Amino acid sequence: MDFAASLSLVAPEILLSTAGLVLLLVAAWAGDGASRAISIASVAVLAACAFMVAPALCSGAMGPDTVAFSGQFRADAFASFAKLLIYAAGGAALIVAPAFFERVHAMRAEYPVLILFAVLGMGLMVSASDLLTLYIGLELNSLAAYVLAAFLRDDERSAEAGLKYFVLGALASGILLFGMSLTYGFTGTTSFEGIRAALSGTISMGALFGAIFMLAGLSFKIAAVPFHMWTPDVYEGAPTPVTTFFATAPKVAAVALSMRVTLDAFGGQVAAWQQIVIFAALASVIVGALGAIGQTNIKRLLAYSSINNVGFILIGLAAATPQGASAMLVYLAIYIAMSVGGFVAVLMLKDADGAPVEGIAEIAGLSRHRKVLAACLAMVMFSLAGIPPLFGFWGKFVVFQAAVQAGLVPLAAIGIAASVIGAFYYLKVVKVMYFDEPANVAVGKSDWAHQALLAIAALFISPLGYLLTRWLGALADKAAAALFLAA
Amino acid sequence: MIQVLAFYLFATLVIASAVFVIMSRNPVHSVLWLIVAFFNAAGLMVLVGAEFIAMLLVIVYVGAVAVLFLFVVMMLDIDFAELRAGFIRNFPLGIAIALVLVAELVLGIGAERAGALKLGTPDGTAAPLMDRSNIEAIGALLYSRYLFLFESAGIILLVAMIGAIVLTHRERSDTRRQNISKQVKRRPDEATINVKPEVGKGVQL
Amino acid sequence: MNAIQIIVFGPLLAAIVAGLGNRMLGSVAAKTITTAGLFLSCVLSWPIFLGFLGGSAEASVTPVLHWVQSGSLTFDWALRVDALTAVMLVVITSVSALVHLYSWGYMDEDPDQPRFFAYLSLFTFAMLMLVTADNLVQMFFGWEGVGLASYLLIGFWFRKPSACAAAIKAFVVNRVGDLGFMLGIFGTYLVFQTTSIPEILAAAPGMAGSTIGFLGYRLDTMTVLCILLFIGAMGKSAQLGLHTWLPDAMEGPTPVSALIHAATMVTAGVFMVCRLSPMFETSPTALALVTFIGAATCFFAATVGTCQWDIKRVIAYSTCSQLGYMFFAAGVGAYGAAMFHLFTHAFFKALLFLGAGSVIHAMHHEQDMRFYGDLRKRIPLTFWAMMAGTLAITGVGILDVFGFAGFYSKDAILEAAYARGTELSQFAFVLGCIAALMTSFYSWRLMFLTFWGKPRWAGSEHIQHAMHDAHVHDDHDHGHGHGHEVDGTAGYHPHESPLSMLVPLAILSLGAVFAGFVFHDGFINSEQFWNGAIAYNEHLIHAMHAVPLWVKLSATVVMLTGFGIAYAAYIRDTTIPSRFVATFPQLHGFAFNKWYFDELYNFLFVRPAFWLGRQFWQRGDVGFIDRFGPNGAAWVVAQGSSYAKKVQSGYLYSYALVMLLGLVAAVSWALAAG
Amino acid sequence: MIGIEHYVVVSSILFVLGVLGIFLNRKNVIVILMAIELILLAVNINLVAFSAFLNDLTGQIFAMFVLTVAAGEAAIGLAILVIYFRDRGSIAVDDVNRMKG
Amino acid sequence: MIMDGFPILSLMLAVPLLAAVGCLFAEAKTARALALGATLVNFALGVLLWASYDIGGAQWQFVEKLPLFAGFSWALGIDGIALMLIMLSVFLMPICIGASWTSIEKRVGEYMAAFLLMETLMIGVFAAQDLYLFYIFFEAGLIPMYLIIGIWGGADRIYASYKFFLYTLLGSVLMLVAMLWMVNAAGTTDIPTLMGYDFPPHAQTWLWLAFFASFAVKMPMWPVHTWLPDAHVQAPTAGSVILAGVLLKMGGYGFIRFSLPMFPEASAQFAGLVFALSMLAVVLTSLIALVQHDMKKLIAYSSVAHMAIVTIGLFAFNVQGLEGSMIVMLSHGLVSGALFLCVGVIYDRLHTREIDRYGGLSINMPNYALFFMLFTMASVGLPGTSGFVGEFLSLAGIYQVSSGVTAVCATGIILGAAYMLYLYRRVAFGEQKNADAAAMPDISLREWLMLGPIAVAVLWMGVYPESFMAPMRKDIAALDARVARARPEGDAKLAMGKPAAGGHEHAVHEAHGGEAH
Repeated sequence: MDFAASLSLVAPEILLSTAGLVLLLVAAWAGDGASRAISIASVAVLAACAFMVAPALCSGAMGPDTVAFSGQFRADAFASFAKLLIYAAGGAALIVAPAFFERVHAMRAEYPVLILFAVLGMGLMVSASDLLTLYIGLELNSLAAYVLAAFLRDDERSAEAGLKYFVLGALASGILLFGMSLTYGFTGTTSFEGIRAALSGTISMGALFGAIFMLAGLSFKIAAVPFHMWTPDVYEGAPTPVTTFFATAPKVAAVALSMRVTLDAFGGQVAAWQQIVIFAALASVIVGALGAIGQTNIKRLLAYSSINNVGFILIGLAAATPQGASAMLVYLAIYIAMSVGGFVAVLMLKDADGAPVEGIAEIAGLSRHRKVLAACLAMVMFSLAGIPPLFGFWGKFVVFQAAVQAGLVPLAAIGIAASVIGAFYYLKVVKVMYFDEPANVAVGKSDWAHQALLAIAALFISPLGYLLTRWLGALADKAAAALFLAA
Repeated sequence: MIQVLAFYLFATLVIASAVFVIMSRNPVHSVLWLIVAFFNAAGLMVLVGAEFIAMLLVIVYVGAVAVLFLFVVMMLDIDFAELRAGFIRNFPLGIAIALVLVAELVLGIGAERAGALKLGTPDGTAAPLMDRSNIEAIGALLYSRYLFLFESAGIILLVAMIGAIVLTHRERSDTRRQNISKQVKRRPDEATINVKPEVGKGVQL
Repeated sequence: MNAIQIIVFGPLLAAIVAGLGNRMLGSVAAKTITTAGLFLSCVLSWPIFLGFLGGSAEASVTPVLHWVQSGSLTFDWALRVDALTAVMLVVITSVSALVHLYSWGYMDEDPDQPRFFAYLSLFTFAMLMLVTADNLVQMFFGWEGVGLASYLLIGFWFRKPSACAAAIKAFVVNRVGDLGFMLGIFGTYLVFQTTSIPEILAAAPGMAGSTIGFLGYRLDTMTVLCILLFIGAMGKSAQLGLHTWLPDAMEGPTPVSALIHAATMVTAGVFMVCRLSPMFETSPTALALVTFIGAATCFFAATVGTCQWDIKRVIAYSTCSQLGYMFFAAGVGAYGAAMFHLFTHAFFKALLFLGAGSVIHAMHHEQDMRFYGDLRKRIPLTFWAMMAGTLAITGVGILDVFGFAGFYSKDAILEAAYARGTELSQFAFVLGCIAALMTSFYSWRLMFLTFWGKPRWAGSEHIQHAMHDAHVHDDHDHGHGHGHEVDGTAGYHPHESPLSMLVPLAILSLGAVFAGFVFHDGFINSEQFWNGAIAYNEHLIHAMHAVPLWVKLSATVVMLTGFGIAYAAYIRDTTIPSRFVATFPQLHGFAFNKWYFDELYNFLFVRPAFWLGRQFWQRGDVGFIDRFGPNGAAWVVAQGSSYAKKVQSGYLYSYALVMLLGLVAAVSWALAAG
Repeated sequence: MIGIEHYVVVSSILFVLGVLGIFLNRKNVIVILMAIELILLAVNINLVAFSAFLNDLTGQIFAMFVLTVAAGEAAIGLAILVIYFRDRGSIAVDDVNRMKG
Repeated sequence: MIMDGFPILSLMLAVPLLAAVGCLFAEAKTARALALGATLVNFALGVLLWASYDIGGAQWQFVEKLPLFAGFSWALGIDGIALMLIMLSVFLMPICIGASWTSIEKRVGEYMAAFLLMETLMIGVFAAQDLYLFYIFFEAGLIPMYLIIGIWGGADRIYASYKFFLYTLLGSVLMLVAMLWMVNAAGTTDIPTLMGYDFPPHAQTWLWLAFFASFAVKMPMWPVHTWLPDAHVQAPTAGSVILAGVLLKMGGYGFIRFSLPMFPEASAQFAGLVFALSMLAVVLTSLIALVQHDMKKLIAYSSVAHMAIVTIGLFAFNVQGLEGSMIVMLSHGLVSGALFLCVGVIYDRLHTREIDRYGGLSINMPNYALFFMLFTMASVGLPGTSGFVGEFLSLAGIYQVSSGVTAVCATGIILGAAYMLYLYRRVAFGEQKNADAAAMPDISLREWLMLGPIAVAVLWMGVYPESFMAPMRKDIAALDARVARARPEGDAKLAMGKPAAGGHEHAVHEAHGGEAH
């Protein structure tokens, strides 16, 4: 492999790391006063990266030309798809942050830098075609994430969130590592290609254990039951812009990585992991829904909602088909929009002093005084519940379609029936906003950046989103094809 | 034979010290046991010929990480007597599950095919060169094949650094920071003021 | 637009105009329009009838409008006229026209007259639709239409709770019969693939002996169909079991009772059985049932009629009883006789009701005969009209010379029953004779209590109320009534009804007196009159002529006996009734309480229905379905939710434990599966 | 020479001890961090052993990366611990449950 | 087809949708006018649609097809069945707007928008020719209805709206899985194609059950009916009208469009289940209706009973049953809608639905009483009104399959009369117990304009149902032919006895299972 060619394939990563370093220097030099400017620059960097990866996706890049560094890195359409989503989510997390942190004088120039490095780590994750790359990317992302969770360091909840996230994340990565070590030992290689080749026949017990441990470790990252326990606490405790970030970008990265691991590395041994994925999927759907019902904090509710949604995504994974993979990507894209929309809406809920409002009871009657905001949030809720004609339905639809096509009808049936439980708590939010008497708490003004972001998200999940389905579906198909060609 | 004895010695010690790490009442003792565990693990590694990693383990862990732990343990003013009052409610369940896991791992991976674990076959791209030492071979590989990841690992350390600083560094209000440029720019006429106070009025600075 | 269309749709038009015009139009206009419409219909009907009587008219069908076509099931709106229809036409239009006229006087003080007349005309339209039906479904339309009108008219004084209850009862009980009718129509369609009456009748004989599945049993096709249809007839004609609504229907204004609950609607069942007589002829079982039910009703209603105090209820039970006669006539195959009795009964029963209405009008809405007495001289015209009716219903007449209307028709029925010769028909004959005795008794009892004896008005609340009102508001008008308190009149002077009420009485009296004599031959003995409109049993006609003389005389004998008893008990020695009651309290109570049918039904159906409704609602829907369905699911979800919240304890170690559990479970699964 | 399975057994036991250390501990978060180090140690033993037995250096390189990351992880972990302690004045695991449900 | 190529169906979908968007941003007064205008325009378009519908022509008319994505297509088209149901929808909508004219005072714009959106979705359900498009319309209807009940509903509206939403959602999501399977198996989302596609019988069983879960809830059939009384009681008047008038019909439409033609064997297999549930529904809910104290609840329960007649008719597998069911649906749409309007009229005046608070309304509100009487009678199926034709045909159809089922279901006509007349008696008859009820003015011109057209339609359908049956005839016949192979044998098998002497040729008629020729 030509070194120069490899470098050109990792150009976005190089740009990100360079930009991160430069901006870090700027931050060190200019202090926290420059954080807004650095944020803007970071968004620009992400945009530039997006332009750099987009061609690979549009052209459906796949095959040997996309492999860099002796098979450790793969810049194919699949990676590009995931990266675009990650960049978008990262951008959203950057855009919403200043207004939030400035109020408590906690906006610091390191925030955008950390986001950039986290995004870099996620880029490595989704491009990983080697266990080492996987690990490095994952940890790069994780370490940045631990710091971000605890970013409001004077806030008890934020610190607690950081601590919990760290401890459990470290345990999860330990489990993942142990699985990787076993996999390495019993297949003799760390590259996905090699693992796949080594597992072409029967799978040895050691490699099977390795696969299971790896799946467990990855499940933590995507917050699938039973490795979801950190999610509600961390989502609630972390600063809302960070939560926005957590609920979106790492999820894409982890899901994409899981797809690579299961469908590529262990793609020859579907039977070994399919049942586990099915279990995790159903458990996530149900536990996510059940957990959400009793919540009084809207961030926590959205956390459970994300667990619930991960369950649906995993149903696509359980199908283990290109359709399934494509469906997962489509779902992810829509999910990102819904999550960003949801959390931005939460960010826009402020009381008269501008302090964040997170209690569900406090947004009672929101539809009277914040009509548009309430309508957007209601749309997000219905969309998350998967009620047509909102775009959220489409995600569920393609996933279940894939499951049914793969012959997993009972899974689809149970999953979709369990989605009704989920509808219950989404309705609760709508009910509080529309049916209850106004509490007149969330009356504060919103930042224009928030409004713009919410508008984009709402537009995307509105029925108008269906105009994108063909385009989105085609891209997802290309990405899935790239994944399966690699496999 | 020596190898076998050494293996069992190191293995026993590493496990024993690990038990003490998690069981001892005093965190300082835990750190010390952890150091013991690392030394023994390094021994195990030496046994299989991974001298460089063994050395790293000792240097990085014992030299840096464990000391960091000790530092923090000492820094945080914790009343150790109060700690470790008891175990969690689900202690028996936890132990049982842990035992099950051990049994499964041992049976599933180790004992089931005792003595004849069928490992994978490496593709040979990373086979150690016979004429080089372990450290040389690793270095050669690290700076060629794994260069990209090596650099990325650097960024991880950078992030860890940024993180640690962002979280813990704060401007203290009770100390005054030196501002050199301000000191340099200081002019005599700014530094001294001549006043002539009236009797009984005092001086206004 | 030919005559029949005017006859049928004239009343509808009048009803719509009067009904929708209501208050805008005013009473007089509404009354005029409806009454005029009815008289027009009446005038157009008689020539049709006479045409058939003279043998010059042919059956005809006038199509009106396409109705329903669904696969092979088609039925249209059409007006069929044949002899049977012609008979009904004259009965309906004549009685209805007279009742309209009568109501001018009777309802004079009512503020809601347009509504009343609209209902009356609407009823007439529905009844006409019924009798002109060419298919079973249109007959059903009329059937239900008259039910609606009956409901509306019974409940006309809707402020009275009893009137509302009676109206609902009438509708619902009728619906029970209609259920049978509907099932009968479905069965008929299933078997014959048509609902057209002529086609069914033509095909019916071919079905004799075939069997059909019904409710899981295999039964004789025609028996099933006929019995189902007959259940409809039972409901409408208030036969035993489904009769309970008829006495209560007397809550309606009296003209309504005369028109609907005596002359026309209640005879629809008889009409239907006659109309479908070729069908019934194919099923001896069904005919036997008709005979039995008819005879039983005839007897039952007569026993109840002997004990009632309310003048309208006596006549109502009398109606019920007379309908029984008609049915058992049909049951034994004497359809002509049944129709003849229907025809004559229409006149004399309408007369009796209108006469009773006149009495009630005179007595200021007092209906209890215990507060009448000695009205003979005070309202003589009414008295004579009632007398004509009584003579007609009791069947006064001399064989082969002259008789009042009932004499011919009732004799014919009894003769036919005897002549039929089966055990059941003999039994019906015996019951018929006993009922005739009781008919005579209660009719004369009514006459004696009302028109003879001493005035007993003082006890009547209605009269007292009237007097009180008169004293307060209109003192001088009745001022000369003082000083008469001792004679039981309470100072009240009944006065004769206005002309608009007396004219109908007079006309109907003519009918009651002469209808039997004039039309006897045409109905009973003439095949060419019916001309295939009903099944004609030549055998039976001959046998009827050949019955022994004692049979022919038996009706007269029992009539006289009944008269004698009534005379003895209510003129000679007025203590006999009370002594009788004291001697046989159970027997009297049984008859007086209408054989406890209402109580039985209340116990069997009404209260259980409400009880079951509450149970199904509170225990079923709320207590079971909701509790274990949606609310149960919600409960399970809530439990799961609280459990999920509990597991989410916030403690790091429990989180780690759950993760480990998941890991161990997955590993165990792999070990077990791998 | 000792068979690879011995190494695997040792590392498995060490791994499970590390995990136990995380969830048996209810008083001190620092010990949890140490337990995590134990887990990583187990992984490293595994990797090095496999590397040796496979005659493939990837495992050792992997172990080196793990070491690197572990160091960084420890730094961040301790930093978070420090700010947590500053906020709450305690590092008892039992106290880390402000958010639950 | 006068209107070749003109996308009238899309236009009918677009008009209310655009107006809905407009209403969102409009003042109360403008919103009302806009909503009324849009619904009237749509009604006019509906009339145009009916007028240009070619009876006896192509099965699918006004077809529009635009492939969208992933097998989805914007496929619209109607047959006679859909035409009639669309007409019902567009007919009721202006009346609903009228019913909300004064009674809705808060958030008028949003209310009107919800209703207009509802109209779009209803028309969409009936016009969709793409399986998934149908599903989207079908499911999306939940949102506006949920909001209508939840925001503008009565005191206990939260519980009712949740129950409505979750119940119906649970039903329909299972249907979605079945749809996915079907499309996967048949390779098309085109409803007309699928209607002729033969799924393997064992698969049909599951598919049928999945669809049944959705339609049974929507109908609603016993025992999944309990959301209906709650939803009706709490919904605002117009909400009840549209719920009873059109939304329930979606269940019946589903049976007739999907369950029967797509899974004839399974339909036959489960006919017994449907019969059993329907019989229970007729008897139980009628008895329950008898003891209600709340007018709307009573009418809601009566709806359950009426819908049971629809289901048995549908599963009679013959022309009468099918046509009867369709007419019952149309009739019930009008009649129950009108009854809810009648309740609304007095609710607007006295703000209670408690039956005992009224009485003697015939005295002060004679015109109202007249309308109420008409609709009551139509509800109990009096011949001459729309209720009769449908009920009669349905029962006639089912009689050919089972006399027992007919007998049980026909008790509905007795019980129906009992509870409706009992209601009428307590409301309109009797003494004027309450002074405030006695002081209520008779219906206004606006209410005349709401009730009058329905009354005309009810009578029209009762006297000359041909207008409504003719467009459907060919489609019903096609459906009948489609399900013929699975037609169950009736229990009323006619067996000829010994031919009577000189018996007619006519008599040698085989009525096996009452086959309609």
